[in-house]
Amino acid sequence: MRLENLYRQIIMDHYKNPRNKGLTSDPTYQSEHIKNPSCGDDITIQSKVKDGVIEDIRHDGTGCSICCSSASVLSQRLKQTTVDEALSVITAYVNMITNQPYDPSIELEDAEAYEGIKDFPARTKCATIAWKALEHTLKK
Amino acid sequence: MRLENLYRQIIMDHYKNPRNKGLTSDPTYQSEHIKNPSCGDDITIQSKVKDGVIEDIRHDGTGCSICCSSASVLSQRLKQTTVDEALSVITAYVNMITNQPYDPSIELEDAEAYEGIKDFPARTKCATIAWKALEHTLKK
Amino acid sequence: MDIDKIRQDFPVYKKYPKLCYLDTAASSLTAQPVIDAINDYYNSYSVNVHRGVYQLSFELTQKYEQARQTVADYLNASFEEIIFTRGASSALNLVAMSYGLNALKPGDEIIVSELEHHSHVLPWQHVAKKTGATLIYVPLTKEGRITVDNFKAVLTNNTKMVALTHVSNVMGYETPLKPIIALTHEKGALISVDAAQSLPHKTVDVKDLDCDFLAFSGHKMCGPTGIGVLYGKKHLLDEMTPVEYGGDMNDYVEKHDVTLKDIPYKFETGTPPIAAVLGLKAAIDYLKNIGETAILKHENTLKDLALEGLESIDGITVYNKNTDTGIIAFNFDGVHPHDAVTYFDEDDVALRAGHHCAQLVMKFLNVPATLRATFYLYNTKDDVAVFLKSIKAARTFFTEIGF
Amino acid sequence: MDIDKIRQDFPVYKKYPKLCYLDTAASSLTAQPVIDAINDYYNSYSVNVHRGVYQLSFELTQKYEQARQTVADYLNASFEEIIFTRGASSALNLVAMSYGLNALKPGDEIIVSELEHHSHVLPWQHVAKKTGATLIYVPLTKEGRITVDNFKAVLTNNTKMVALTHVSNVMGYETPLKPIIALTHEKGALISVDAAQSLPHKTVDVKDLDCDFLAFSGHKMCGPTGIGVLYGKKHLLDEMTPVEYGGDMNDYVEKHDVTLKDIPYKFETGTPPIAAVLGLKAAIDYLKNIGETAILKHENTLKDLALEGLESIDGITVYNKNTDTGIIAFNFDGVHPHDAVTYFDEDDVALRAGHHCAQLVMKFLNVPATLRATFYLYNTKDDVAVFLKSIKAARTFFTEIGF
Ligand SMILES: Cc1ncc(COP(=O)(O)O)c(C=O)c1O
Ligand SMILES: Cc1ncc(COP(=O)(O)O)c(C=O)c1O
Repeated sequence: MRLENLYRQIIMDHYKNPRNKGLTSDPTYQSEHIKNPSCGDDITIQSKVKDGVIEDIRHDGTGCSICCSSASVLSQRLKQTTVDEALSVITAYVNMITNQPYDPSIELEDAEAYEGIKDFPARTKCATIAWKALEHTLKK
Repeated sequence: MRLENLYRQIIMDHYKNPRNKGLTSDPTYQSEHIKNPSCGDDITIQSKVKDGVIEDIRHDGTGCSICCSSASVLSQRLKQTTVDEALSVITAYVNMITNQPYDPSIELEDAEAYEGIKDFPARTKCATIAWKALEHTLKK
Repeated sequence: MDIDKIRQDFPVYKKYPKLCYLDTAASSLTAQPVIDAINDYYNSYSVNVHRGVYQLSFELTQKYEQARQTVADYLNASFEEIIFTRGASSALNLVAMSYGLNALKPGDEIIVSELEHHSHVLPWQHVAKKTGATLIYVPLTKEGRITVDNFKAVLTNNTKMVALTHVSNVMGYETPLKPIIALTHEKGALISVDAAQSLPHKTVDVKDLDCDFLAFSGHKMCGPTGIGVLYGKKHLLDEMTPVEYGGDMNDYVEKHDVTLKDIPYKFETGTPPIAAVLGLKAAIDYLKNIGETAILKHENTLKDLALEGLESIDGITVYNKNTDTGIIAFNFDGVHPHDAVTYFDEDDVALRAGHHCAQLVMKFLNVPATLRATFYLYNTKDDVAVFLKSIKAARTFFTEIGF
Repeated sequence: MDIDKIRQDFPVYKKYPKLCYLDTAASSLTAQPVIDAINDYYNSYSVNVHRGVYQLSFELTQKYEQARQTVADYLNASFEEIIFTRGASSALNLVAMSYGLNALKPGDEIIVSELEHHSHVLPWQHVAKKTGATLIYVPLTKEGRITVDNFKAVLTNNTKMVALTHVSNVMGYETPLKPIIALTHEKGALISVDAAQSLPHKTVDVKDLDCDFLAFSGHKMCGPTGIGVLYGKKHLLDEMTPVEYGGDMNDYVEKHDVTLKDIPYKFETGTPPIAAVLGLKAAIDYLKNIGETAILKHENTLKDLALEGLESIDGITVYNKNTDTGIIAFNFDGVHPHDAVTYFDEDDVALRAGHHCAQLVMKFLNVPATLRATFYLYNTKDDVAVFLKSIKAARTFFTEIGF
């Protein structure tokens, strides 16, 4: 059953026990609100960058398991990394998901669990939406 | 050549020497302005009915030979007829043109020359537009 | 009704014999005679209408206008009351933008419902904002229905416009339009009916219903994409102004003035979607030939079977147990519909997950989105079995992996 | 360019091998790959886009959006600058009704020309009436052309909008747009370009041209009916409001409020003409593959031959001897074009007689209507010979019977 490749345990764990969940009103955070209402996804990603390092990432919202869990995984993986490293991790992750070549030396950690998505192109968006939102914030 | 059946001599004669042409401003006439601008047809038919008899018919405008000549033929044929007779002549004429059964005992006179139109359905409108306009006036 | 034979008319099944297609409320599959009509246009004509006086264009223009007559006959309307549009959305907008924006003023009330598709509520929301009229929602029953009594509760002497769906695209409920229309007219108000989800399943007699405007789309009734219809009462259309100006909708053009053609042409500028119009005619002929009473009966049989099956599975919520048509809206408890739908896709069961362009219904149900299955003339009892089997297995799967 | 091979791509010639089709300016014949793309949609998909998350709908949505990218690439525009409409008329109206009605005010000037198709002059006539802006016509040269100098004569500090055709559908003249657009922008005004008659014959680079808006139709470039395109500069489209509201153009819908999607989607409510969009992509690929420089060269060779032939026949007036494209407008002296065209029809020569939705051109020429012949990529030297033979015989016939 291909679906077992999709809903890996790590994903379910992040879905059920999301890390770094809940938004802050601290104005030193940048917020990115994600619109994908046709899927019922409604997610906000907050990030705080200081001296080129992402000090904190927060997220909240509703959506499918892939969308919500990937926001949690993202927050875990990219917290405390430099902006440059974060951008290269994001690129590697998005390429993995969309079945394109990516640098295997980049440590994706828990995010590797999403590799199975490449066989479900209709769900690519769910798995990348949070990551692209953060990328957008970081590139601003 | 089928076209010789279309442009019969009678038709050309009415086209070149239209009868009853030119409009009047006499308010006892009813006017019907015909719009078929996509063909460049622009014709007005005026009629004066008294005691159930069409006393006069006038016409003017621009258009193709079929359209202009048939206004002239109409004016000639239906002037001085009763409204009832006119209506049955119009029906017979329109049926002839559109290849439908019609009462052969009805005298169409010069209007018979338009029989050839039945093989040119794209020109039906040209041949009937003046007649239908008068019919519309008479039925008001 | 011979379903096996009917399925042969839908070429998508030839390509995907295992497909269990339950997304008809979004778009129906297209019937072969419709595809044939489209091909006939491109292979044997592929010229323009109205403009040529050569034989090919003349013949085509006749066919094209016969299609309009077919639509008129189907609705029991007159030829000139049928306006071809890009789709139901465009047709519903035409009423709002041409009639609504010009006729309404502050203090006037527009009645709509939370059951409306976005394409029937947003145009009137816009009209309300622009004109200062007030948008008023019929209170729905607990079940989510529009009733005559609830309609009466919001109908006032200020009501000038009513915009209601005939059949809801999420709940499948049929609105009791006939008494509602009578009440609307007693107040001197007009009604716009969204028939996008009713006409595929049942005939509508606009004279009998006495609606003022009615809209639908070809692609939901075995027909082509890119074509919709607005029916409007002649005397109303006569008074309305076009929303688009251009070729083919005018008589005389001067530098600073124009005289318009009569209806329906004054609302149809530019080259029409000729192929789609001919395809729509073929779709109507196709449905008429099968018989819409039989279609609705068939759908309802399948839907009842499906509902029965769903009831015996734990952890599923059905939102419209009393649906009047082949539409079932439901969710897996604790599973986002987007997750669920991927499971069905693996089983070649094509379902819809989302808000179905009806976010007010989602808010009413208090869910972010739902699953939706629609049963239509080409579905079989096998489809119901496949659907239920997939649902059961999915339910087990999601429970097991910890949802 | 192998014309014999090209003609094989147009199935209408299979049905009517003798057809001499010279009415392309009204609608081109449809190319086989376009018909194939349409059939592929109905036979292998026939579902909706954007809305499904099952595989079939997902795949289709990708194809559909790739078609938008193809259009964008063709024009050298960006993806989000391409809006699909019902046709060129609808696209040109979108500019007038969304931008024009909202941006213009009394005292503002709109420059148009008598060469415009009704679909490009009437929307602005309407805007002028509604907003109190003034509609100003570029004076044409004796030959009927728009020149840079004549344009300068009407350009003022009050000019806010310019609406001009790229190629006239009657005279075949190409407007010198590049300098006109530069001048327009110097005044801070915007320009809407009607490319319905240019894109079938030549590529347009919207960045290089620097036009603000540009519209065209599929059915004039070997593509399907029911599809047109509006290109608009991103920052302009971003600021503009939709003319239709409904499904698929919004993010969040509340009872009394809505947030809109970004461009292009905010202008595209409802189920799009999916089959026609896919057909349009196929048409563009088809033309690209043949090469538009070759197409225009071929047309002009045939047109030159035809003009040469016409010159040797007495009693014929050609109105655009210096036409820049394959379009020839002419009349038989003393014979109404409607009479003449029936003659050609008997010879299977499909010509147009009428005002071609350009009554202001007819007024300029001081005729009620004209004949029009268009030469396009599928026409041959044989077509020119058949055309000229028919013209000669017709001229003799009409003279003999006394016209
Ligand atoms: C009830 C209802 N109204 C209107 C529409 C809009 O139809 P279309 O998308 O064809 O414009 C739909 C379809 O999505 C619908 O279900
Ligand atoms: C120059 C020009 N503009 C606009 C149009 C309108 O195109 P459509 O009829 O496809 O809307 C046409 C075609 O008739 C045209 O020739």
